[in-house]
Amino acid sequence: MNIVLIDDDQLVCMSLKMILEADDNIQVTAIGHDGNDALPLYRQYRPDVVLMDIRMQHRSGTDALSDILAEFPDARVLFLTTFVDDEYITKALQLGAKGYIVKQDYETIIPALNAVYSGQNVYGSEIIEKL
Amino acid sequence: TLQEANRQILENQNDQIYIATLRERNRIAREIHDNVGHMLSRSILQTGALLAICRDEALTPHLSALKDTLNLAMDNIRNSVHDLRDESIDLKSALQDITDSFTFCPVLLQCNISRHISKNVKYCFLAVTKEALNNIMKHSNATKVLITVREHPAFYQLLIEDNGNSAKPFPDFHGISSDGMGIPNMRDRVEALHGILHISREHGFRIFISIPKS
Amino acid sequence: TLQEANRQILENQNDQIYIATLRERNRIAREIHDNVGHMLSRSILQTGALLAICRDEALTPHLSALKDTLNLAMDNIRNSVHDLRDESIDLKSALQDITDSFTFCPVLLQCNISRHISKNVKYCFLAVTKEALNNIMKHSNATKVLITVREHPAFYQLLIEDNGNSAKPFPDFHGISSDGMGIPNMRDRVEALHGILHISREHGFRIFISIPKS
Ligand SMILES: Nc1ncnc2c1ncn2[C@@H]1O[C@H](COP(=O)(O)OP(=O)(O)OP(=O)(O)O)[C@@H](O)[C@H]1O
Ligand SMILES: Nc1ncnc2c1ncn2[C@@H]1O[C@H](COP(=O)(O)OP(=O)(O)OP(=O)(O)O)[C@@H](O)[C@H]1O
Ligand SMILES: [K+]
Ligand SMILES: [Mg+2]
Ligand SMILES: [Mg+2]
Ligand SMILES: [Mg+2]
Repeated sequence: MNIVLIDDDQLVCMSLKMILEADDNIQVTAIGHDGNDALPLYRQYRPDVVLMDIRMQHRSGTDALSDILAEFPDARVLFLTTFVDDEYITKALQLGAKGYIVKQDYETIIPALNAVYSGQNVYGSEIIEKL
Repeated sequence: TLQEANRQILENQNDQIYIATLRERNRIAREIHDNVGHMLSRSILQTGALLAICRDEALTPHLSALKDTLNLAMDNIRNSVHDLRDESIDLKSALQDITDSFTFCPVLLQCNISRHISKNVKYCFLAVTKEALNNIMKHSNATKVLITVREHPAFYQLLIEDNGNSAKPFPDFHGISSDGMGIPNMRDRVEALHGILHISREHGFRIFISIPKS
Repeated sequence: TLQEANRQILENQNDQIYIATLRERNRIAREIHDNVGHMLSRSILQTGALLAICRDEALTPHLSALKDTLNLAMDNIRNSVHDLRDESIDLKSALQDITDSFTFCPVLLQCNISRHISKNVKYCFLAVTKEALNNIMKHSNATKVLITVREHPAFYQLLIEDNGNSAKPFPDFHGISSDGMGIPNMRDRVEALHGILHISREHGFRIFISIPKS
């Protein structure tokens, strides 16, 4: 599974890459640090899943999601958040994100990526069959 | 009258102190959330990365212990941010506080609403409830009060009814004959939120308010 | 008079909102400091221990990076708690806020006090300064004001002097002839803290207050 990772915190990216690549089936093919990186990286790498932070400096994750979906309506984007009650989560889901993961629960990221890859949605640590 | 205005100011004062407290709470909650929360979640991921690449068996239990500490700190922040948010939006307990301090007669409070009620509706309901209870104390011989807050898909309702049988003449609540400020104020607040207010007096005094969800 | 009382209430209202805000700020500051701060310092120690026993060269830079994050989070908490505390006790900047918004004439503020000044003295000085500036605006033709706050080993002093030359008759500030509430209120506040208030009028209006350190 090819992942594009976008988070404005470099240390978060580095750590996530180490965690994800410990799994034999996952490669992080590109890393971006702002919402503006999302669409160009998507075009270039056509990842299976985009793992993206919601809050970023110049362009937010939710805006970046719209950018991607406008050109690639089938794109699978899974959001990373610091807290569950992040006010942006609702908006992200309305816009067509496949779900979100709380960074603290990084152990659930790999199962979540697998679920999203197979067409399911993920809310926090819950994996939900797509209706 | 001046006396009136004076009393109104004193009542508003409590509201305003409450609002200021909540605003400050929210500001700090956001600050903690953004700064410390971010650092903590980064450090949890860094620990996760270390666990993922660590080949030294002696280190693993220490890394896990560290991870537990960090998760605890994160839960702690999450809870306090959550508590802060809850407190700031918890209409039910704010209403409970008001009714608890009402000693004139028993009040039954029924409040069934989600946490998403807007600040404006909340402050409107609190202000109306306070004035309604003041009025019951001043103008009625009620022996019980029922306060009901309900949420419907498209609106919120507040219903305050007492079992009083006041013999005083029924004023025109559309603002002509009563020189009280209480009910006109209620009406203003409700109308500012595009809601409606009905008052009736069959078996007691009954205030019904409905406010659309925006 | 009622009008008077009304105005007083409105002025107090701002103070009370301010006080409520500060109180809430302090409560949260303490909570963060005690809970999350404790967890963070523990995790910094745990990381230090890991660095000490780690034999795997590949891990060391990651452990250092983790330690840096945790230290950052700790500084962050320390700073925000410190900021919160500072804001809540910073008489000087509260006075600065008041004088900044005074546009009638220039004000020179000199404030030399430690951070340990009690809340009560602080609110007293703030309230007195507000009223004194109101009075200058209302009753004087001053073109400058000097406000001095000093700390002595056993007491705090506040001195507010203007260079006005008002021709109005000098009221008896011991409460007999003036029907104003401003100066009697000042006196009440000061006496409640066992302090003294002197007013004189030589080259301008001059209010001198001294409050013992308890
Ligand atoms: N619970 C009640 N039972 C009986 N009469 C009531 C009740 N609530 C209000 N009223 C009547 O409605 C009138 C208008 O109420 P309103 O709150 O507007 O004015 P007020 O209470 O008389 O004065 P104010 O609220 O300005 O102090 C009251 O004077 C009273 O006659
Ligand atoms: N800076 C000043 N310069 C000249 N006269 C002053 C000054 N401050 C106060 N006074 C005089 O002292 C009197 C009493 O002041 P005080 O603040 O007690 O009452 P007030 O300002 O007249 O009314 P209130 O404060 O209740 O609105 C004033 O009426 C005024 O004559
Ligand atoms: K891999
Ligand atoms: Mg971010
Ligand atoms: Mg009333
Ligand atoms: Mg005055």
